[in-house]
Amino acid sequence: MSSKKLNFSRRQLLRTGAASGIVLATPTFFIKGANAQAAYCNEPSGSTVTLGFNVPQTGAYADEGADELRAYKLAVKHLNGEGDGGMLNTFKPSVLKGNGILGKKVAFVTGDTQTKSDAARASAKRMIEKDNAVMITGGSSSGVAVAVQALCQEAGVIFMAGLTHSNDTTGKDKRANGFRHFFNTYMSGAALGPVLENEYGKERVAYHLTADYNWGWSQEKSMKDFTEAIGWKTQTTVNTPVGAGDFSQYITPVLNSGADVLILNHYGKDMVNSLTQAVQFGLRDKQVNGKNFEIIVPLFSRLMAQGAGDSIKGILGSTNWNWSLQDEGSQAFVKSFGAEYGAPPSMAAHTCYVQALLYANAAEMAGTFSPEGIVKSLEGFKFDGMGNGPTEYRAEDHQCFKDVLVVRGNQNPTSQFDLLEVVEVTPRAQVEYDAEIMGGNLGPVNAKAC
Amino acid sequence: MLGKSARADWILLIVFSVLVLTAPITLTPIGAGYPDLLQKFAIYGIFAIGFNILFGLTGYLSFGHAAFLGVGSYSAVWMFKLFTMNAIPAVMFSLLMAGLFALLIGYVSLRRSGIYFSIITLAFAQMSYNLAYSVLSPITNGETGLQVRQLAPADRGPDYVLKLVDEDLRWVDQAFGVVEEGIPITNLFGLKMSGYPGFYFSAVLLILAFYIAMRITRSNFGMMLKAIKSNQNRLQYTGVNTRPYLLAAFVISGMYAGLAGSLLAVTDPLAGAERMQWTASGEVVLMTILGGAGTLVGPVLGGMIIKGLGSLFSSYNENILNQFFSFLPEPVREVAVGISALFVGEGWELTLGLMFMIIVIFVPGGILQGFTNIIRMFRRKKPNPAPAKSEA
Amino acid sequence: MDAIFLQILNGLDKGGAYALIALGLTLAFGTLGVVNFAHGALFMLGAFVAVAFNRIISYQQIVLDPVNKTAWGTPVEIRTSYAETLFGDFGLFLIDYSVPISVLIAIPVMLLIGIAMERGLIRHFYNRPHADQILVTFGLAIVLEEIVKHYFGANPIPQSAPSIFSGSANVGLWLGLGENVVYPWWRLIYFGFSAIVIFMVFAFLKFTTFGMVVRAGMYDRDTVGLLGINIQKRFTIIFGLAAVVAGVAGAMYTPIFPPDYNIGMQFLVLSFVVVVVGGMGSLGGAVAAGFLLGILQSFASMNEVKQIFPGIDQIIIYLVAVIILLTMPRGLLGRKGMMED
Amino acid sequence: MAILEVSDINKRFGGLKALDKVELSVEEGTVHAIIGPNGAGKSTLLNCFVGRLAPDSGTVTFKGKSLLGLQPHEINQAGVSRVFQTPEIFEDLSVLDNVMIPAFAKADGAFKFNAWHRISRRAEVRDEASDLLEEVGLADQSKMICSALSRGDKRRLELAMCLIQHPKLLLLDEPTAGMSRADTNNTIDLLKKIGERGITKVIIEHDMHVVFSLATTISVLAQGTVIAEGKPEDIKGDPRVQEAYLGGVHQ
Repeated sequence: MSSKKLNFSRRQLLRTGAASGIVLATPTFFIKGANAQAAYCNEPSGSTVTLGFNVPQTGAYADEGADELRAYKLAVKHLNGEGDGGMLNTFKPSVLKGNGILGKKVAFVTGDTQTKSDAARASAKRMIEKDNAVMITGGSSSGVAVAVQALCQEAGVIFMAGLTHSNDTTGKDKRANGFRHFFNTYMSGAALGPVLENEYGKERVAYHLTADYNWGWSQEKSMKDFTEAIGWKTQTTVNTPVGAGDFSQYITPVLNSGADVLILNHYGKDMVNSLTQAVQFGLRDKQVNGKNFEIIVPLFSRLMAQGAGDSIKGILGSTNWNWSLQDEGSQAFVKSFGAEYGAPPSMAAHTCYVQALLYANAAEMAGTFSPEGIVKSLEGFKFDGMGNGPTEYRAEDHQCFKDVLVVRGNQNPTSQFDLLEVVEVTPRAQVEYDAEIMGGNLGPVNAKAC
Repeated sequence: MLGKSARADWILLIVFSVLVLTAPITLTPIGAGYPDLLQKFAIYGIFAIGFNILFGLTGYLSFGHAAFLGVGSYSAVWMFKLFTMNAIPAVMFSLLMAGLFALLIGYVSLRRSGIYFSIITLAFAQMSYNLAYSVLSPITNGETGLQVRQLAPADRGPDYVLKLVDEDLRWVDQAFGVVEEGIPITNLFGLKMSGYPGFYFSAVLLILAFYIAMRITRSNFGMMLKAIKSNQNRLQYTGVNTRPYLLAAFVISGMYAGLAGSLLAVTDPLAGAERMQWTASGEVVLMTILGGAGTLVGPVLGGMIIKGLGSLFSSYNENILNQFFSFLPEPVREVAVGISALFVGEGWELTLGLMFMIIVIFVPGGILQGFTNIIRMFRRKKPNPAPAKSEA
Repeated sequence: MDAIFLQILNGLDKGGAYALIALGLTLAFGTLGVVNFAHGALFMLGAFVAVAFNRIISYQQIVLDPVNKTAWGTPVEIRTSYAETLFGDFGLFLIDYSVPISVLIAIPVMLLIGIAMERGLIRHFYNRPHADQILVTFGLAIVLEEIVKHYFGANPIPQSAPSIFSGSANVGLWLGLGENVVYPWWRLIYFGFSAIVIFMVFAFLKFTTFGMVVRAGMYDRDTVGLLGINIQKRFTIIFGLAAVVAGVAGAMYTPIFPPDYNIGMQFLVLSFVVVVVGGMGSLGGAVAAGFLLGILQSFASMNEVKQIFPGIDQIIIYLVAVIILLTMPRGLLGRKGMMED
Repeated sequence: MAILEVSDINKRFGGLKALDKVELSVEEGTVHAIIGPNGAGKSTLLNCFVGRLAPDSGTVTFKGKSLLGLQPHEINQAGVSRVFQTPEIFEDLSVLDNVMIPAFAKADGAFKFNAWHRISRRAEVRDEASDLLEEVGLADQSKMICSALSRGDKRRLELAMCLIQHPKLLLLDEPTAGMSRADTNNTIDLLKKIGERGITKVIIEHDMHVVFSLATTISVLAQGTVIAEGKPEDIKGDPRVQEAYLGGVHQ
């Protein structure tokens, strides 16, 4: 009946609707347009500079994330000249003055990565788009680190990785705007190799249980390469589903395999469960080929190791840093952190604290927050007094090269924090590698306005 | 009479469009007016609207819809990697792939109804997730997620096919001689699809999706779907073959999910396996129920609340709370900050859980129902009540 | 051969755990028709009854060391547990046996929690759509999790079995198999425990008048109500029972699987799959499905199998679920018309 | 000519023989009542016509075509509509929608993907549905949600849902069960009125008042077999029928 007429008014209304939408929405474009006059993304204009701390606050790594956040807050304090200054006093060469960064007071915003790439990117984007953060840092897994690093590259801000152990972060997924202080699976293997030879001899047969995803495979490969280099045989490698919970069906085949070493390429809860259960199956009481059966956990985190309780006693592994280190920098940090929070920092907290300071120092050196300036001062930057001996941010892949710790689960802990004892501090030269072998391409620095 | 309900729909559509397009302004005061969250609102709105076509109309509760979201994302990123950074082919291909997947899974799962159907869909999605995370890494890049990469070198060897996850081709773009510096950004014929343009692209598609859903709801087909929910047995004895209706609804809602997935990739080109996990499927179920299953606007509202609340509450920390309560005297402020700190930052999920409970206890039928009740309350007070319309 | 035998043991052990979790769920879900997404949270609460009991019983007296200092400058704390100072050897015994004791404690605690949940919340949702039940119980699960996270943190908390059960039993020697056929004592005990609990629940429903009324109520609630029987009260107790079964399963599982606040969600999906594969409204079906899936999962994880079908252990449970539900319309032993629309 | 031909139908439930060599022939244009004591197999027989149950052996042919093995919707599309013992309607939808859905099923077939056009475009269907609701006395309630209807109204609605499809054969399973006397009489009048449309009907009924008011042919079913068949006045006096009913009472 009236459909023709109705059609006409429909179109008109639609057009009006769309037009009004555009008219009303334009101011926001202008707001963003104003920002475009800045020299680079989120150039701080006031008296403060905002950093974005993106850590897991929920999910399996929430405790690790909480510890990272504590470290960041402490770093902000120290940078702003409050507290005892922590590593600011030991960090060399440092141009930090304890008056913020480039005279601007350090402010921060926080977000929850949930240890999921999507959530982590959403949270980082919020910090960049809404809170004008000029640098994003934190995280507790390689998946998240790679995802957020790519995002920061795209947005034109700096990313200072938190806990991420996969080779890919500074290997095939490396980005010019991203930097990693933490070590990687290659370094774990390189550090563990000689110690294993020393402790368990040259004639061993290894059985790998490997978390079935990128990090697990990469850790397995590295352990395989370095143990085979000292003469060990690799009997079997088995991939286990992430979050399997009960690992009994993967552990029982080890009993009869003829292997005399079990390498658990697991992290977090998987490590807690598989290690607890492997010990329950009596693997550590076994004798195979006339030798004591041994278990190795290539990446040890004290915080997560608490979950495995007594099972970690005597187990060898590697770690980025431990609070029991006696060097000046570590002591200063532990003292400052412990006084503030009543507990020693974890390795995740350490790496995050150091990253915040390194960023601040780089900005101070460059005289700008522009990613170009930061990258320039960080590339090839050599420093000391941050707990891992003389360290260098290698220009080719933005990876820190420093000493790596080989640790063992403490047989007689003196406190609930005293879980790991340092077996050996593997010197940096021993864990270095050619950047070429990891592939990837840094690409150009992104320092455009956002 | 007939024209009236049609007009009501047009008004609804126009109001909806205006609200969506002006969201960057209206949502700024509550701190939600930044591109990423706005994009998420639009995208999850599409996802929830599509889910509602299946669940709200037919009553079939799929617990595996995230699988289609994931398929959409992966398809879109592969289009970026192989052909062009233009958003249109990616969206098209995602729709196609999600539709095919939905056809396959729907054909099998719809042999059962009720909880049995839910568990079969859940099982398919979980299988997709587990495989994408591990064994299918050559296609999905596993935990790290599939990303847009730099171009493969010109002198690539014959084994480049195996390295496609890490090295892109972008045949079409290359054929047009597009020069890339670093990693390219998605575009719509030159317009960059990150930030606000990405939001407006998603918003236009949301409005389109809303309009299509509205047409479906008011159509013969939609009526049959509602009849399936009400009494499938009767409908069969009435001469209707319910299976193709269900399958069509399943495929349509799967394609909506695929569209949402592709938009996630368009606005942020990374596709991770966790998008297919059961928690993601559960999220869209919660969005739909929270907003009001079976209503047109409800699912969009539910999506906004779940996504927005998570983003905002997780971002608050004690500094922000202190600022917020700065009008209070010192001791009172400390108490206020201490208590409210439990519900923000690392405690944001507590807020979410409490809100689910409060809404479902006090506002049965979802938020939209709550609004309707309030409006009705006010209307009743008026001396001359307008005749209530049931069409909205 | 030994390997297969061990995988059967693994399967039985896993199956026992699955069956136990599913049993509690099917009591509430298959019997009362309530889609209880908080069931996993009940399992988690049970586990944390054990953790809390252990915390309380091993609560430590702290004396500050006058001489030694920690690395951050505060005095070193010397800790002795109150239980030891107060009860001596008996105190140590209590600490050692904290897990089995907490299983006993979990029974009344979980019963109360279950009853409170049913009275305060679930009861008002019997006649609401399943969608509302999902939303409210999911919300409740999150709230319970967050409360536990607030007090106990997010990391897993190790619990140890009594020291005499900490090692492995030499099952191989008993059965004349190789000496490599060993199995942890606590897992054997867990299997026996699950068998006993399952048997007790069945016996309770089969041989008591209470159980008979409940079973009648499952089929036809209105009629039983007409007989003047207060079915509501019995449903409350059934829900409490479901909570107890979930709770003791959780408490008993802690030495095998160090619990964290999120452990319930990990089991939630699995337990729904087990219940539905077993068939709605069938307790026997849930138990059978639990063992079936447990054993199949164990075998699918064997290297020999994985070499032929890569990744099969990742999906076996879901694959089997799909196959069973497509070949058997109502799962293994489901009742007609239950939760089919 | 027989529109529905049933021959030699057998159906067992475990040890129980529900239908035993049932033979039945429904002539076009008649109102054929099937009566019998409780448990005689009446509903089982009806279920075999519409595809809800599959008989163990025997044939059911409708207009020369076998109905066995067909899906319920195929049987309906062939021209057989059914009124259930307890009203089966779309409780959440409006009364008008309830009548329009079967009309669409008739007009569009078992499946038609018509997801774009508004229902209101199909004015002819709407008008027909409104007219029919007027006829069955539900015009005033046409916008109501069905769950609010009285039981008698629901039955009337279900009847309307079948009538709008212009079935060739209408199966009625105890159309007045649980109705008051007045409602029953209303229903009888209604059924008589629609009788003028020439729809063949098969009625299962307990109420003899209804049966004798409407039926043109009666078959008596007892213990799964047809023991008598004929015109109402013949059946009234048949001693076998009386025995079957009385025997039924004794049991």
